Amino acid sequence: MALVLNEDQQMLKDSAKNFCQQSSPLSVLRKLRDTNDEIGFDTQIWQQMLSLGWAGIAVPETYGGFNFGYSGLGVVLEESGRTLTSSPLIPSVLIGATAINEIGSESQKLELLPKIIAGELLLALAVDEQATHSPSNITTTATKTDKTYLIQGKKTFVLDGHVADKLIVVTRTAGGTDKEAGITLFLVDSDSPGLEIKRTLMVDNRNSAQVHFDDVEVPSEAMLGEEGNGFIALDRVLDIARIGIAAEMLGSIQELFDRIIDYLKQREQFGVLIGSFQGLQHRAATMYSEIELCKSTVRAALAALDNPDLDRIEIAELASIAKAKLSEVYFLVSNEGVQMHGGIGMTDEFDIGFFIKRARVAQQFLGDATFHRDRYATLKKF
Amino acid sequence: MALVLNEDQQMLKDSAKNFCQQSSPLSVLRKLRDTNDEIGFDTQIWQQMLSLGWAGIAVPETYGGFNFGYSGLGVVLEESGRTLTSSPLIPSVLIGATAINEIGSESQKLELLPKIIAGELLLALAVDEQATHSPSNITTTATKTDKTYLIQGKKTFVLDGHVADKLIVVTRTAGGTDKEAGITLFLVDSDSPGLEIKRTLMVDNRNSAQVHFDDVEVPSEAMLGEEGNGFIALDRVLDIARIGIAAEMLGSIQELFDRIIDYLKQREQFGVLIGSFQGLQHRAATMYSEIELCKSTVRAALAALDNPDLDRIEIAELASIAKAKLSEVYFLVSNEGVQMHGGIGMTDEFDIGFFIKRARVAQQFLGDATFHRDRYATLKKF
Amino acid sequence: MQALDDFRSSARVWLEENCPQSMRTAMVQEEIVWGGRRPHYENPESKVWLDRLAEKGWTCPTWPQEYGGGGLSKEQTIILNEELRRINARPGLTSFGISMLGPVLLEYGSHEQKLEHLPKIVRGEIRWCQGYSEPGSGSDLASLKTKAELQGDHYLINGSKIWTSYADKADWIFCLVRTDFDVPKHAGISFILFDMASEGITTKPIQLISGASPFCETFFDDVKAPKNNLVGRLNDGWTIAKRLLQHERTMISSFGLASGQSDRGGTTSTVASLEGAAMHYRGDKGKLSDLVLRDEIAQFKIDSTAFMLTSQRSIEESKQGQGPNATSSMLKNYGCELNKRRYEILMKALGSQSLGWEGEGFNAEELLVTREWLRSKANSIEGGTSEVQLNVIAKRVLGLPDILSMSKTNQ
Amino acid sequence: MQALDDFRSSARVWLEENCPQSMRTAMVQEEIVWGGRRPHYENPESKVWLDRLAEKGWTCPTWPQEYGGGGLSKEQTIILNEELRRINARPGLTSFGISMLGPVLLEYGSHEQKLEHLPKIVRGEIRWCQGYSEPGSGSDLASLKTKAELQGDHYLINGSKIWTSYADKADWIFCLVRTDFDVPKHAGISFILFDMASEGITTKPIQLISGASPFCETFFDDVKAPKNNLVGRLNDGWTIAKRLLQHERTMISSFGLASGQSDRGGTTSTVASLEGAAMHYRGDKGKLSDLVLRDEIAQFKIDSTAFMLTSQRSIEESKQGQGPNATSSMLKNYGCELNKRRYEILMKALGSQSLGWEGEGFNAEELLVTREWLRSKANSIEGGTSEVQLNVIAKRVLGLPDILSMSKTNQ
Repeated sequence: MALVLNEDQQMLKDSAKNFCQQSSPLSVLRKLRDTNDEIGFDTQIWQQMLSLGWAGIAVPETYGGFNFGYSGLGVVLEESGRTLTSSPLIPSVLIGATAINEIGSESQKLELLPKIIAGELLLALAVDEQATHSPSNITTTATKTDKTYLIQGKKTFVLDGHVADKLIVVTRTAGGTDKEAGITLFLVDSDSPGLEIKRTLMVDNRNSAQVHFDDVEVPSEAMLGEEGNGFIALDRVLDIARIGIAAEMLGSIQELFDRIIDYLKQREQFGVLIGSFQGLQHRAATMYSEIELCKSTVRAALAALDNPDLDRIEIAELASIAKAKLSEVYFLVSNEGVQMHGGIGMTDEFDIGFFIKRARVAQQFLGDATFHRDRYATLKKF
Repeated sequence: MALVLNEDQQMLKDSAKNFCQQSSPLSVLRKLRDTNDEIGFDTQIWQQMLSLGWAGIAVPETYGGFNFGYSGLGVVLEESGRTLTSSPLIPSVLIGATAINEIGSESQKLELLPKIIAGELLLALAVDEQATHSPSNITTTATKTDKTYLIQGKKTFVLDGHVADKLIVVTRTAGGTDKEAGITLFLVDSDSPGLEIKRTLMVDNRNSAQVHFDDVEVPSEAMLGEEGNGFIALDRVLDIARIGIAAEMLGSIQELFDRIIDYLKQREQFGVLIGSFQGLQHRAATMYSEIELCKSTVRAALAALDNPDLDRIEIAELASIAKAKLSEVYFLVSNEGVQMHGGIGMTDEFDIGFFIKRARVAQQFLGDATFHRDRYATLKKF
Repeated sequence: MQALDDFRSSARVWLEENCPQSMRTAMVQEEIVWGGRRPHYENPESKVWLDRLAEKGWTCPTWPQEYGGGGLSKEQTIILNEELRRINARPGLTSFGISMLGPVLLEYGSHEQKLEHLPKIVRGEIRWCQGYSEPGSGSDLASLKTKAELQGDHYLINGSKIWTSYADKADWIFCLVRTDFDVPKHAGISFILFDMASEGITTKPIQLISGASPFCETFFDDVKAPKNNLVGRLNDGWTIAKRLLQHERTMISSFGLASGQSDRGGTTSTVASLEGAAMHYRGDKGKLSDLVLRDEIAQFKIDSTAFMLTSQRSIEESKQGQGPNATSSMLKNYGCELNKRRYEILMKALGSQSLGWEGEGFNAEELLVTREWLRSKANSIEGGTSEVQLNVIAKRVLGLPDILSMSKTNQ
Repeated sequence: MQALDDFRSSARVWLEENCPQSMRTAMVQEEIVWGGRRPHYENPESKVWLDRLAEKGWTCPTWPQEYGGGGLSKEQTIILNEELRRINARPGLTSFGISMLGPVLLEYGSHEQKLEHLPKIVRGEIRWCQGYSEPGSGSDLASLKTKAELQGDHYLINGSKIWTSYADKADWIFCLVRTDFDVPKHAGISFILFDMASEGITTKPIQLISGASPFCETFFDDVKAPKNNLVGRLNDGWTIAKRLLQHERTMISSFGLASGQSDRGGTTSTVASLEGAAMHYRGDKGKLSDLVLRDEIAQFKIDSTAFMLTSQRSIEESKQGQGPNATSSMLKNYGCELNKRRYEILMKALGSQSLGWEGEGFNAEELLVTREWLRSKANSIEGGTSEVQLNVIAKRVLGLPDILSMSKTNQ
């Protein structure tokens, strides 16, 4: 397994780092917050990302992409995580384009992927219905009429749902609650009659939406994948998304850790640098070790996505390992980040607070550590 | 609630400390082990304990005891825990005498309690059937014949079963497995035909027995408490035993911690005392805090046993709190004990190993931390 | 014993007659009474209650009557508190004067100082703030640089303080100042009181990650404080400072104590208890359906009960002996860690409903959880960081050696 | 690439023809081959397998052929290992000579020393032990006091060592000795080899808490070691010692690596995997019935998989660069902690069946769990304690300052 980046991947990573540090530093997020920006990301920066081709990194060339694999997208997400950059990269590219590419029909791919890559179409995934992630636990129904389906129900935690042009909606067309069979995906225009999208502002300054469907009518062609068989395909898309989120978390964790170590090396107390206190040293060394493990799991999971020899279950295991591990370590490092910075870490003026806020959202998004440990155990049949 | 010892209790504690340190130091346990002692405790020391009246501390005066309460028995157990003293105090006094006193008929009390106090009768409790404690999960059956019951089944982890004169046996006379209804207790002579008691040597150098009942016949008068209604009474006896064990564990933990602190103050490395390293200091301070919590829970639970105002559920909560907390902290401190002593802590010549071995047995006996957290949550109705 | 029983009866009667009905309900944040020159009473009955309590000195029941206190014995105070709890009475007054300054004035202040300040604290007429930390001083409090120079009958004070709670709302400040720069840092500090309305004082609120601004930066530019406002001896302020920190720790550890109760700050709500919140948000089939979370909550509740018992034991032990002692570090630290744990578990229980910041999609209670979770992170920083508390335990309680002094003697 | 494919084919053919059938099964403790002057072969085919491997130099495939090694490139070695794994081949020889002494002799030894010692290591003719720790030295290895004085053509060695693994069974020792007492402690140490059959050596096994005695105390009383047995330069032994410790850490961290696998030391048994053991002892209704334990096992397996991936990444990275580096401390520490955790979980899963010591009532596997659990406690002590590894990470990897040197410059 390729656990070290190859030269091309390293080059992409370096260039992404350069872009994020120069053009999209953390101060951008602060400004979006302070100005109560309604979109929630900087559209100019997004245009620059588009011109760098980031929306097409993992998309095959046939559909206008660069076929550079998920490892490529992963290093970009990692670097954007370092600066806590908010952009459609997660909802529209990592999740949206992946869903189309993985599940869509040939005509859907030909129509939609080029638009996503060009930035003409923003997508958002509407899967969760409760306060915890549980993707087979779907009560939103899609009822077949003559030539259309009527969607009824509600969704929550729909990242960037308020600016999406289309929603990918996970519905139930058959079967009881919490069954994998009977799940069907639809692409729904966000201006459809009966659809209400309510923006909610999250603690990490990103935007999620709560979405209500009141007999929203969608044509049969809007179906993504097969009727009633949507779960397995969805789960693979979610796994790719989980791995991508883990890559973004990895970037944030590393940035946070770098800031902690810098602080330990410059802050004096009682006449010595606080980094010389063994109590803090051992905690720093423990974080370092955990972060090394994080790097390996993210690299391995991304590499696995680009390896056609691996099956669905192997990918699923690595996705759950990565999301569980990164969630746990982000929790640790974000708490230590505040604690080790002391009073200044508690002030809004200082940047550390942005990381702990982002940490809890990222931890929960698409399943927290407990969810993924349970899933891993199930995959491992124990 | 009396969380501080009164003067009489403190005097008893001081005298118990004195006796254990002088007459029953840890070297006694080592000698019992090295000589492969078949009894598993020092009979001379036990005779001295009897003459000090320890077997009757918590027994009412009517039955020859001193009516000094469980707080009194608790401080004695705590001091015997400091020296890891192995004696019938746990199986025969804390558990056996308590069971008779709590559940027995007037005639059983009048007959048996004076004998226990005089050291003429040793008891052992046979409750567990599986590798984990689960006192309502009873498959050993007692079937009523004309005037007797026939017991069939097997028991494990019967502390000091190999030297007991009588076993208190938890059987099922009705109901399905893992039901509280239908449980009945019997007093069974250890020389009964069909009874096979196999001594097993534990890692802490104590002795447990595995016991097989092959149609062991017992008279109706051997029943302890009511037929089919044994569980609630048993559970109270178990709670008293759990609190007593927690008191013993408290003594061991404090002794272990004292030894750790002494070592940190005398061991030099790199030209300084290792106790000056902040990494170790913070771990020591954390242990100290946890041990303070242990003291309070044990004191509160013992005081509760002597307080007639508290009901069964309140006692049960405190018992589970004490056993869960002490198990967790004994785990922590015993591991730190080995680690902080380094290589010498790994040698048999040094005493630290005796504590970690005893720790794991005490942790599991009558329910480990997970068992008691589950039980506590159930008691708290969540 | 008869006397105590009598006291209980009369206290009960008095409370029955004097405690307004709305003061017998759980406290809500907005109705906390801080007193001061510009007092605010969201609920008018709060003022009635405060005035009646103050008249008997029962806002500070143990303080001498001479200084406006209740003059009660320890035993009487316990009974009074039991009776107050019995009717679920709210505290009449919340004040740093009561919890922090008062006890040290009683111990170190002159008779005149006590006469001047204590009665006003009892009646809630003056709101106090604490001038301890300075920008950059952090845990190394004694490195403070704010200077007080004696000029005739007053001290001239220059410098700045940080983390002064509600300095923008306070009337007076108790403040640590440096009065000698030529001696080891602990030996040149004095403890002084002055009016926040004095000329030369400016305050600037600090916005925290939770969005709230309970603290200020406070700047002193040639501020004059009368000479006899010095408490204790000149350059002996560190002794008083340490004593006051113990009182502060005792106060802060009570946060953790409260977190052990099902009852969160007296409010009744979905999130009042962890298990209630978890069952509400995670489902409940006779028992909490997420068994891993259930185990975590049980562990938390066991720890917080054990902690509460330990706080009680500490009170019982101190009755037999001295005031707040070194175990206050342990209680402060453990209580704060418990409170932080509590909020992390609550976040987990609420799932994505704990992740809101403002606006639609989250109810008020959920939004409060988010903010309080962020607020809780300061628990292990303010009033001495966890690291400092662990150091204190290691050195003062366990007697472990200090590495810096070891290396000095050894090398 | 063609050359590598050819190598793979020929290796595969050779293994097919030369690896005895019983050597293609999981290793059992009793059949591990340590070699030496008094070798023990519980299974006669072990000797056949060792001899055949040694003849090709494949017990030490990367060592130069000149010294008896296989002379293989890194790429060839990877292929060889893949082929060995493919047929589940046992290691032919387990030896501190291979894992510890050999690599440093190759780096620091003279040509004559290599010629003398390496071929015997390859063939398993000499069993080595390590003379590093001394009574009382603990983590402060460089404080060693065993003295070597040059007397004509030999050194006269006096002192004692502790924790010498299998010293009572070893033929030769690689030993740290003090050759200069008048310089800072690291600057007066030398690295020397000598025969354990020399006059004046006594060994005394140390009984551990697990009941086993893998270590000895070793005493040197006027032991003579030829002058040219010194490796590297006089008083430069600390450089070699540190290098060797890195190799040791790499070896020890592989314990943790193994613990990540379902397969415990290659045995197939009820307790081979944690989840298997838990389901056997705790019940299994489609999934492990104790959901809290299940969560703990899942967390362990996730961590151990992440650790295994990190070890692999470290190997991939070192292929692009240097040999064992500072991350060896991280891997050593994490691997050891994992192994300790593994045994604690296993104890929990087995319940009271994990608490036996000997005799009736427990099967052999259960009794082994008890002993191995106790043994595992040494993982974070031997080869440098956890504390030392964390210090190394903090200082060498993260570049955090040392408090003792800070306080020296500051005060």
